[in-house]
Amino acid sequence: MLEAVDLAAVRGDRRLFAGLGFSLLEGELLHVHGVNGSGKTTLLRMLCGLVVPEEGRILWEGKDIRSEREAYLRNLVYLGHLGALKGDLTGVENLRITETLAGEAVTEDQAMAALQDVGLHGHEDLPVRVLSQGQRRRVALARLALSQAGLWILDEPFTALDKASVAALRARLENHLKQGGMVILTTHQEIDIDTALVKQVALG
Amino acid sequence: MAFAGINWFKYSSPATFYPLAGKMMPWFAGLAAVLTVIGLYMSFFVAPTDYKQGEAYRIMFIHVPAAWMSMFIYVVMAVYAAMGLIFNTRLSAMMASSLAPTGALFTFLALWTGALWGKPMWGTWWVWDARLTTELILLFLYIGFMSLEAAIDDPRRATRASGLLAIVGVVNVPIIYFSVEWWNTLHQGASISLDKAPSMATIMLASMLVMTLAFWMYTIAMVLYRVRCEILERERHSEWVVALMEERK
Amino acid sequence: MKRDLILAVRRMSDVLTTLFFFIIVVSLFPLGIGPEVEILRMIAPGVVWVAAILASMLALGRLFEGDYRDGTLEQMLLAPQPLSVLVLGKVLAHWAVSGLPLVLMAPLLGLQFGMTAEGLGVLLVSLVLGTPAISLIGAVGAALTLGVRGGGVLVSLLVLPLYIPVLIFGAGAVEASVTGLGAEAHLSLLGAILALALCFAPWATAAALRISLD
Amino acid sequence: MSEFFAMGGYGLYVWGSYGVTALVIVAEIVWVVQRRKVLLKRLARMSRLTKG
Repeated sequence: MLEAVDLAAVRGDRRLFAGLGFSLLEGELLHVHGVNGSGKTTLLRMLCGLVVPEEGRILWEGKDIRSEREAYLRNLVYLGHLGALKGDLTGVENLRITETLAGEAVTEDQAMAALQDVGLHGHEDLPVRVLSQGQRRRVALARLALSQAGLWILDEPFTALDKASVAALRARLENHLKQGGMVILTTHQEIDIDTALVKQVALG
Repeated sequence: MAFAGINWFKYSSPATFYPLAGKMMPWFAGLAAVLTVIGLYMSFFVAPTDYKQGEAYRIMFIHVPAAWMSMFIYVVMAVYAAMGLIFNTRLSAMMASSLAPTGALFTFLALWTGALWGKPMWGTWWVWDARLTTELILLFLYIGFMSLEAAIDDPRRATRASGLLAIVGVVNVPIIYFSVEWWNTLHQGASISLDKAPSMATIMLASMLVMTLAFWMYTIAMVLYRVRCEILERERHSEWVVALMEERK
Repeated sequence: MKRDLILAVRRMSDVLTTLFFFIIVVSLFPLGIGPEVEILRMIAPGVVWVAAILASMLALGRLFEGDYRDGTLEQMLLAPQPLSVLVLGKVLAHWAVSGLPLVLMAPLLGLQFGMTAEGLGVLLVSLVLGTPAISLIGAVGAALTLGVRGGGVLVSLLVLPLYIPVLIFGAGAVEASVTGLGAEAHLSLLGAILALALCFAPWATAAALRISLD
Repeated sequence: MSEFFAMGGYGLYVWGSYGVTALVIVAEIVWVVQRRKVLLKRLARMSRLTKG
C-alpha cells in the first residue's frame, strides 16, 4: 500500500503543489492529471524517491520510502520520458542490463520473448539507435513483461505508440491490476480501464 | 561563529530569522568598527618597532588574522553546508553561500598582504612557502564554490551541490596543507615560513588578536547582511515577504 | 561495470581520443623547451603527470553525461543495490578505459625524455596508484556539474585543487627515486590517498548524483 | 607625522597592504548594500505588479 501525506514540491522558486495526499491500494490505478509544467513528472519522480519532497512524506507499507529504500525500490519500476536505453546496445542487451540492475536477472530468451510480445520480431538484436521512436518506446515497455515489481510508475506511457500497442499496453495494465499490482501514470489520452479501480489526482 | 549555528537552530525558519538578523547586524558592525580602531591603534603605535624588520612586520597584523579568518570561514561554511544537507534546512544552506564571498575576500587579502610582506623580507613578491601556497589553493576552492553555485539555475540544487563541494573541500584542506608542506621541505629546505615571525612580544600578539576579533565581528555583520538579501531573494514568493514589501512602500 | 566495458569497446573512438591527447600534450613539451636531454629528464615526471591529469579530466565529461541524457542514470539511482557500489563500478570501468591506457603509454613517452629505466618503473607504479584516485575524485566533480551549462570547464575548476596532493606525491616519487632518495615514502602516501579516495569518493559521488537528479 | 607615513622606509609595503585591505572591505560593503537596494526595488515592483 503506497501512501502520500501532504506532499509539497518547489521547482526553481515556484511552488508546484502543496498539501497533496492520497493512498493507493493493491489493484488500483492512480491517474495524475494536470497541464504541462504543473509538476506531474516532479510528483512521479518524488514518488520514486528521486526528488526529495519539500514537505510531507511518502510511505510504503507504512514506512517512509527513504528509510526502506532498498525494499521499496525492489518493488518499483519507473519509466520516465527518457527510454533509459543505451543506443549502442541491442534491445536484448538493454533489457537484460536493466533487469539485472533491478535485481531480477533474466535469460537471453526471456528477453527475446518479451520483445516479441511487444511486436518487435526481428528487431531484437539491432542496436537500439537504429529503431524508430515508437519501437524504442516498446523496447522500454517490454520491461513491464519481465518485471515482477508490484508498483509501476509510468510517465506518459502511451506517447508515440500506435493503436495496436496502446491496446496491448492497456491489456497489460489491466492484467497487472487484477494480479494485485499498482500503477501510477500520467497521460493526456483517456484511459478506459474499468473506472472502479481508478483514482484521480489533479495538479495545477 | 560556529556556536551561533546551534542556537540559531530554533530560529531556523527564514521568516523568523530575517528580523532577528536585522536587529543584530548593527551591533556586530559597530563592534567591528570599534575593534578595528583599537587594533589599528595598537598595531601602529603600541607595538614596538621590530629590531630586524623595522616597520615592515606591521603587515603581519592584518596578514595573519586574514589567513586565520580565511581558513576559519571555510570550515564554518562546510559546517553550515553539512547542516543544510542533513537537516534540509534552507537557512543553513543560505548561511553557507553568504559566507563564501567574505571568505574569498579574506583569502585574497591574506595572499596580497603576504606578497607585500614577502617583498621586503625576502625580496620576492611570491614565495612557494607551504602556508602561502595552501592559501592560494584555498582561494581556488572558494572560487570553485561560488562558480558552481552561480552556474546552477535551480537555487535548491545550487546550494545543495555547492554544499557538498564545501564538505569535500574541507576534508581535503588538511591533506593539501600536508602535501604542500612535504613538497616544500623536500625542494627548498625549511625556508623562513611566515609563522616563525620574530618572537612575539605579548603586545604584538594582543594587537593581532584584537584585529582577528575585529575581522570576526566584521564577518558576522557582513554575513548577516548578505543572508538577509539571500532570504529576500529566495522567499520572494512567500506571503511574509510580500507583506514586508507592503509596509516598506 | 560489464555494460560500461562493452559500451567502451563499441565506442573505441572516445578511448583513443583521450590517449592521443595525452601523447600530444607530452610531446609538446620537448618542442617548447628544447631537446637538451638534461632539462627534459628533470621535468619529465612533472610533465607526464600533468598531462595524465589533464587527459583523464577530459574523459570525465563523458563519465555520466551519456547516461544522464538517455535516462539510464535514473535507473541506476532506482536500483535496489547501494548507489555508491554502482558508482564505484562505473568509475573503475571509466578508469580502465581512460586511466589504464595512459599508464601503459607513459613509460614509452618517458623514453622520449631520456628517463632512466628505474625512473620509468617508479613512474609506472605512481601512475597505477595515482590515476584511479584521479578518476575517483574527478567523478565527484563530474556528478556535481551534470547538465550544467559550461560544465566541462567548471569540473576542472572544482577538481584541480583536489588533485594537487596526488600530483605532488606522484611526480615527487619519480624525482625522489631518480635523485636516490628512494620513493617508498611518496608511493605509500599515494597509496594512502588512493585508499581514502576509494572509501569516500563513491559515497560523495552518489550524494552528488542524487542532488543533480533532484 | 611624515616619518609615520615613511614607516622606516617600508611605507609602500605597509600602506600598500593596509590600504588595499581597507579598499576591499569598503568595496564589499558598498557591493552588498547596492545588492540589497536593487533587490528591494525589484521586490517592490513585483509586489505592485502582482497586486496591480
